[in-house]
Amino acid sequence: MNDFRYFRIDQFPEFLKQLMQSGYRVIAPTIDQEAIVYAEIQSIDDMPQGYTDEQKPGYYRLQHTGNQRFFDYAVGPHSWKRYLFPPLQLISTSIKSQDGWTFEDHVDEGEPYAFLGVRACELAAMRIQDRVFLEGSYVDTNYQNRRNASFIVAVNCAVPSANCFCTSMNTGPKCKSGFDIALTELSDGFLMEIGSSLGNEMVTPLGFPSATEEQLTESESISDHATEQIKKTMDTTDLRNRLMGQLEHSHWKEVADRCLSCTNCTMVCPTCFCSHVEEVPDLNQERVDRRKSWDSCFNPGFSKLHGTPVRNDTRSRYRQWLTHKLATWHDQFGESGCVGCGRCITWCPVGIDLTVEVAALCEEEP
Amino acid sequence: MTQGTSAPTANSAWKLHEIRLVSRKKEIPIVETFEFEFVDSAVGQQYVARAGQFNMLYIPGYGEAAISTSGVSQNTGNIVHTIRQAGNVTNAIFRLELGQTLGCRGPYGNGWPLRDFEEKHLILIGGGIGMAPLRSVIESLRQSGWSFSKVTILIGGRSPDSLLYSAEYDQWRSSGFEVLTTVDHSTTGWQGNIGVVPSLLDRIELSDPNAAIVMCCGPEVMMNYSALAAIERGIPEDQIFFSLERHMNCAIGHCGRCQLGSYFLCTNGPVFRYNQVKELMKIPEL
Amino acid sequence: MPEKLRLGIFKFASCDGCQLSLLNAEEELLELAELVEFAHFPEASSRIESGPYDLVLIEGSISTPNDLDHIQKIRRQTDTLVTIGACATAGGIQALRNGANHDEFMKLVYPHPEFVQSLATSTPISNHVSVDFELRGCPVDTGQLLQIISDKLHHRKFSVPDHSVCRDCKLQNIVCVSVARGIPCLGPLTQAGCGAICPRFHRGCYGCFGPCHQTNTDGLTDWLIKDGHSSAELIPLFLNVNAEAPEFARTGAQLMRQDSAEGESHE
Amino acid sequence: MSESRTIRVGALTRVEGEGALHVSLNNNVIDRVELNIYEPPRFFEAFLRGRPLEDVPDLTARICGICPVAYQMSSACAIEAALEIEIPNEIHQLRKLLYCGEWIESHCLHMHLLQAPDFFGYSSGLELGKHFPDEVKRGLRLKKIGNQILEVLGGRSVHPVNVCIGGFYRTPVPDELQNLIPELEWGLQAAIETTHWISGFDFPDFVRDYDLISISNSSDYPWFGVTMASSKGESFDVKEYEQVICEYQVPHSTALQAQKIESRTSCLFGPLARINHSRDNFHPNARKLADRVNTQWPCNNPFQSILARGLEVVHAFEEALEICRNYQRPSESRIPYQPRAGVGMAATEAPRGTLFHHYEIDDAGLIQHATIIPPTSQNQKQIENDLRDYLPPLLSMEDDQVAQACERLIRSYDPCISCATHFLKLSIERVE
Ligand SMILES: Cc1cc2nc3c(=O)[nH]c(=O)nc-3n(C[C@H](O)[C@H](O)[C@H](O)COP(=O)(O)OP(=O)(O)OC[C@H]3O[C@@H](n4cnc5c(N)ncnc54)[C@H](O)[C@@H]3O)c2cc1C
Ligand code: SF4
Ligand code: SF4
Ligand code: SF4
Repeated sequence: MNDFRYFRIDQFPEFLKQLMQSGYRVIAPTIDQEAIVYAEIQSIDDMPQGYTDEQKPGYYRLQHTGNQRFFDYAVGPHSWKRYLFPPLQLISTSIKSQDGWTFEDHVDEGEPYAFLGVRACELAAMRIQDRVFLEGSYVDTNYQNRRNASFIVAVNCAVPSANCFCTSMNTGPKCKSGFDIALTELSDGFLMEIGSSLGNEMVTPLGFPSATEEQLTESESISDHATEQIKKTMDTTDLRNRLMGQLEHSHWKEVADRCLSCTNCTMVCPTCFCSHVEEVPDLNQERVDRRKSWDSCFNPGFSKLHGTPVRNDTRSRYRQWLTHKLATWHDQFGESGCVGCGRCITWCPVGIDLTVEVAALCEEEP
Repeated sequence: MTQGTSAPTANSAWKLHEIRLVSRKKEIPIVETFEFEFVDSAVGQQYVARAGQFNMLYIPGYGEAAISTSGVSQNTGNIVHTIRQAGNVTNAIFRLELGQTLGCRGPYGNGWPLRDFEEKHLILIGGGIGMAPLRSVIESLRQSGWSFSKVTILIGGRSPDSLLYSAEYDQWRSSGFEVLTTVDHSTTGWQGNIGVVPSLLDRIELSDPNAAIVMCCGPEVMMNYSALAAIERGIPEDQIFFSLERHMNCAIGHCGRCQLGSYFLCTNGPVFRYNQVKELMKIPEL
Repeated sequence: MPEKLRLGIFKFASCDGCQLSLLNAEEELLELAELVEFAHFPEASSRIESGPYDLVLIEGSISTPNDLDHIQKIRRQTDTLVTIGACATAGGIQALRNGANHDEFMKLVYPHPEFVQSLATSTPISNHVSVDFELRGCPVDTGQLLQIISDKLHHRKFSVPDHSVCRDCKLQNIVCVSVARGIPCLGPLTQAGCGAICPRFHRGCYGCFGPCHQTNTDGLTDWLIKDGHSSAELIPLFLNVNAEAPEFARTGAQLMRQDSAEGESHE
Repeated sequence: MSESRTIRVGALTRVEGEGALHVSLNNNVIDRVELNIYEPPRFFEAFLRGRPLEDVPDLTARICGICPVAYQMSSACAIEAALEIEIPNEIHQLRKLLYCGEWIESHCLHMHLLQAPDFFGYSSGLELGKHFPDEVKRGLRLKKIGNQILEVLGGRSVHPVNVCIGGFYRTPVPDELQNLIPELEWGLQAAIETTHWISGFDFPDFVRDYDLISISNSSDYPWFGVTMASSKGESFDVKEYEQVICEYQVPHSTALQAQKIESRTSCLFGPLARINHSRDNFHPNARKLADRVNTQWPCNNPFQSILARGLEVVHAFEEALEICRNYQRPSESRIPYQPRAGVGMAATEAPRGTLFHHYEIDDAGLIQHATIIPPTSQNQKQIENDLRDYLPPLLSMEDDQVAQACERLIRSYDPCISCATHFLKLSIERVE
């Protein structure tokens, strides 16, 4: 049984200071560009207080609640993969000399980041990307360094959005593992669950008292309440086989008429990992960087073979995305690639909702 | 299917080694066989590739291309590749002069599970540049002490002058291998078969289909028809092997590019049993 | 030392911005001059050499009777011809005349239209001669322009990313202006290359790199109209600097038909 | 009987856009001097009709890739005048900063790559760079700083995307401007050195009696303003622009020319006009430098407009520094407005001179009428007149030398025929 502590809201800065003094750069929710996004903060004043978000398919609006609460919103457009699997990474540099080429691998030691405000679905997403980059045949050591350097402060969701369906994917809303510390925002302070020895080392000097039974109960009821509020569902029973049995369903075409193949869903998805390496040469081609960046199965060029894409229309690309995420991911990594965070639904510029599409695809053709 | 066994070492994912072009030989139009040595000979000594595996060859400024090993190089530690000029990287390789260097990482992929095939009748079917990974099989067979009941090599090309490795057929035959060729279009002087490669399957002697192994590499249509022809002759589906191609960017299962259904071609393949992929290959644009 | 690449730059109806994008490569310019010979670049050099040219960059659209002849002459002297910018690749902003009454336009601008030589349409270079590669943008991106020259220098096939602006948006932490603010944005339909600068400045993309590969314009307009935007509001989005790019032209015309139908039904 | 002879010389180069010069001589007496601008008409004023007013800054920017900001500024100001929007000072300062970027970029391009080679007999700035590497590299870096300002404020230097009716789509965060300061400080010193360098050039002795016209303000060097000053007459309000200056068409050019309505005389716009009217409003460094450079004030030698550009660059750096140092992010990036019917006019100072816009808007916010008078067409008649007087002493020279001399003079005005020009050839026709 994990250790539970409590601190008052006015002690929040102390906690933050402790993180910073331990050498971490704290990345937390902030408000920018009319949304809640993750960015480095210097104090709790940089965090949104008294805000919530309204989310619908293809729709996101920030709303001021006027209360003093810090975490009354769901996940926004950013995910932590931006820090662990950055959108643009230098891989290596080649330098030409008289004798030939020197290849220098770029080593990323990993910034000591403390991620503050990681939600349950996001913990699940991190675990999924670990499988991809750390547990396959090859290890991405730069990812490993970044992962090892990070400290995770999770937060249990109190106010899910209309696009959340973590309950269907069995990933939330309550954080179960994968964190150093998990917070629950109570009416007057925070319940703090210690999830690792690193977490324990961090909070011990603060001397926060153990949580009371009442505080634990309040925390439980917050999570229960959040669970009840989640209305969106996806039927995952035997979903892998149900989807793989529908590869020629006419509904793929129906989605393709709406889908813009614009890549937004894959970019915002916290588990999508496809990438692309490009050459960045100088004019003389004597110094050449190789740069890896996020790519997407929605880009026609992604599947180019002998000049033409293997998946040469939106129908096949949407099918690749959805079946990979929800079906073949199981074969490759032993679980679903979807954590139910709802980002792809919110940030699709034409509001395509995968839970709705899955339901339609699993209907037998008339 | 066996997983790629080349031990993943820390930091190895993108680690490039410098290799030097030591010789090149023209095979057929726009295809040449290149031999490279490792600039750091210690790396070369440790380098072991099995038939059917591939390397990522890298020319800075142009990028990388997946290229199968087309020969076995145990004596010199050199690597041998037969390359068809297709685009930026392969064109740049063709512009290399002897002594110039480039980057290489690998070997990647699973390769043909040759050890499982001992005492079997091996039927190798290659079309076009698809003969490259089969040539490394032939070389292994000729050099290894393994015993096989019979080896049959079926080769197809567009025309007689596009039959890859034709100068070596006599050597192969002298090793006891049966070699049959066919072309889509004949030219004057051609005495051999005309038609598609799968049709050659009908002509070979097959004492026990259950002891036959088909190894196939070439255009997807050609492989599919070869499989059907083999099944027709009673060869079980799980004894037919394909080497598949998709564009590869990382070769280590991280970039997502070479997926086919549940498989990453780079780490789960490129060699697959026919029954693993046949349903997937039926679905267009999967 | 191999012979320098002979580069020619020619201009038709345009604003000069794409040529300027080359001069905006301040850091590389002198180095570039070592690698290529500016054989025809009147904007930057008084030394004009006659053809043949290894690489010609064409800015501007075909819009006068003279142009028709001139572009043929250039093509004959050119090994590799690359068109640069929305004018050269899609007729440019001046193609907004194409649907209109040309005589009326002439009269609006010129007191003596008879002095002026002009075609009724502004068309891309590829309508008139074969083009080896089209570099999009209004203006083109300096980095892409240098890359094209470098590709030719180093024997690479020309290619630039053909995905949508959205990916570049996301790579840069830009929050979607369409989802978070309800601003109609052409980014999902528009080819990347600009660096997603409009969303970066909190406005919707107006499509200056033209439609991206396999773009689904109807998908976006259907959604926007369902979301309460009128056809009239969306027309200028498509009929802009890339008005003659086929997908945008088709969608613009379709919206115009819808708009007049809506107008009638209100009467 | 007189004999006719036509001599064709190479294209006029190192100007933005392409045009032709036609000189006809009758027994060595100049008959006609025609600056032919075969500008393919691009019909901006026509297709602007019916467009929503928000589109106008982006559309008119496409008239010229060298000075898009000028088009954005004049159009925004004119439409704001029609809508009676007051732009608060903090946003106005940012617009000025944007304009500084364009002046620095455009002037440095012209000074180093277009005009300076003439003083040394080189064919291009790149060639000049082989002989004066430090000066040209310095010039390119100065130009780059201009572009950096444009990128920070507008996303890119050609057709920046941030200007809108009422202000900006997004104002920069203070750090973005702070980060520019070190380069701007370097640029100020470098621009002073560049101006000293230029001041030492050997200028042809060709002094004119110009009617110089520019915006003029009581204390501010003109980018924006509502009062036009003329060195040959009364000042007038920008609303009366079209009563004072009119455009007319000549058969040999597709760019409309302009002249003063009453006197039917030509006038000169641009750096010389501004500097002669307003150098007292320069920032201290530019002011001091103006007194020290090698010219007489007022300066009426068109070749010395390169010097005026150098001084304006110095001033623009000082202005930019002041704006960046004092910057605080405005609470609102733009003033909200409701579209309504109205008429608005505005002029701003493009690098090459006054750019006047006039719009009529209907109550749905659609453009009903647009008139745009760019600086180059206003200078065109003056250029022809100058050539006419410049030519006679040169006529004893070979044709190609005459041609080169004409080109040099034309270049000194930095004509921006790039409002799309087709082809420029210089021909001299001699009838003897
Ligand atoms: C496991 C595996 C093993 C392989 N083994 C070999 C081998 O042994 N020998 C061999 O020769 N090849 C082999 N290949 C194939 C080789 O990897 C590809 O041909 C590779 O793409 C070549 O790279 P490239 O850069 O030269 O060509 P690319 O630039 O990738 O071009 C490949 C094709 O795309 C077309 N193309 C490229 N760019 C464009 C564009 N912008 N627009 C339109 N079309 C374009 C080209 O014309 C060409 O047809 C193998 C592939 C795999 C997956
Ligand atoms: S598929 Fe959609 S809901 Fe699932 S994890 Fe990705 S973004 Fe979230
Ligand atoms: S702002 Fe526009 S370009 Fe960016 S993600 Fe949204 S729709 Fe795409
Ligand atoms: S309009 Fe679109 S393509 Fe053009 S600059 Fe803006 S975001 Fe880029």
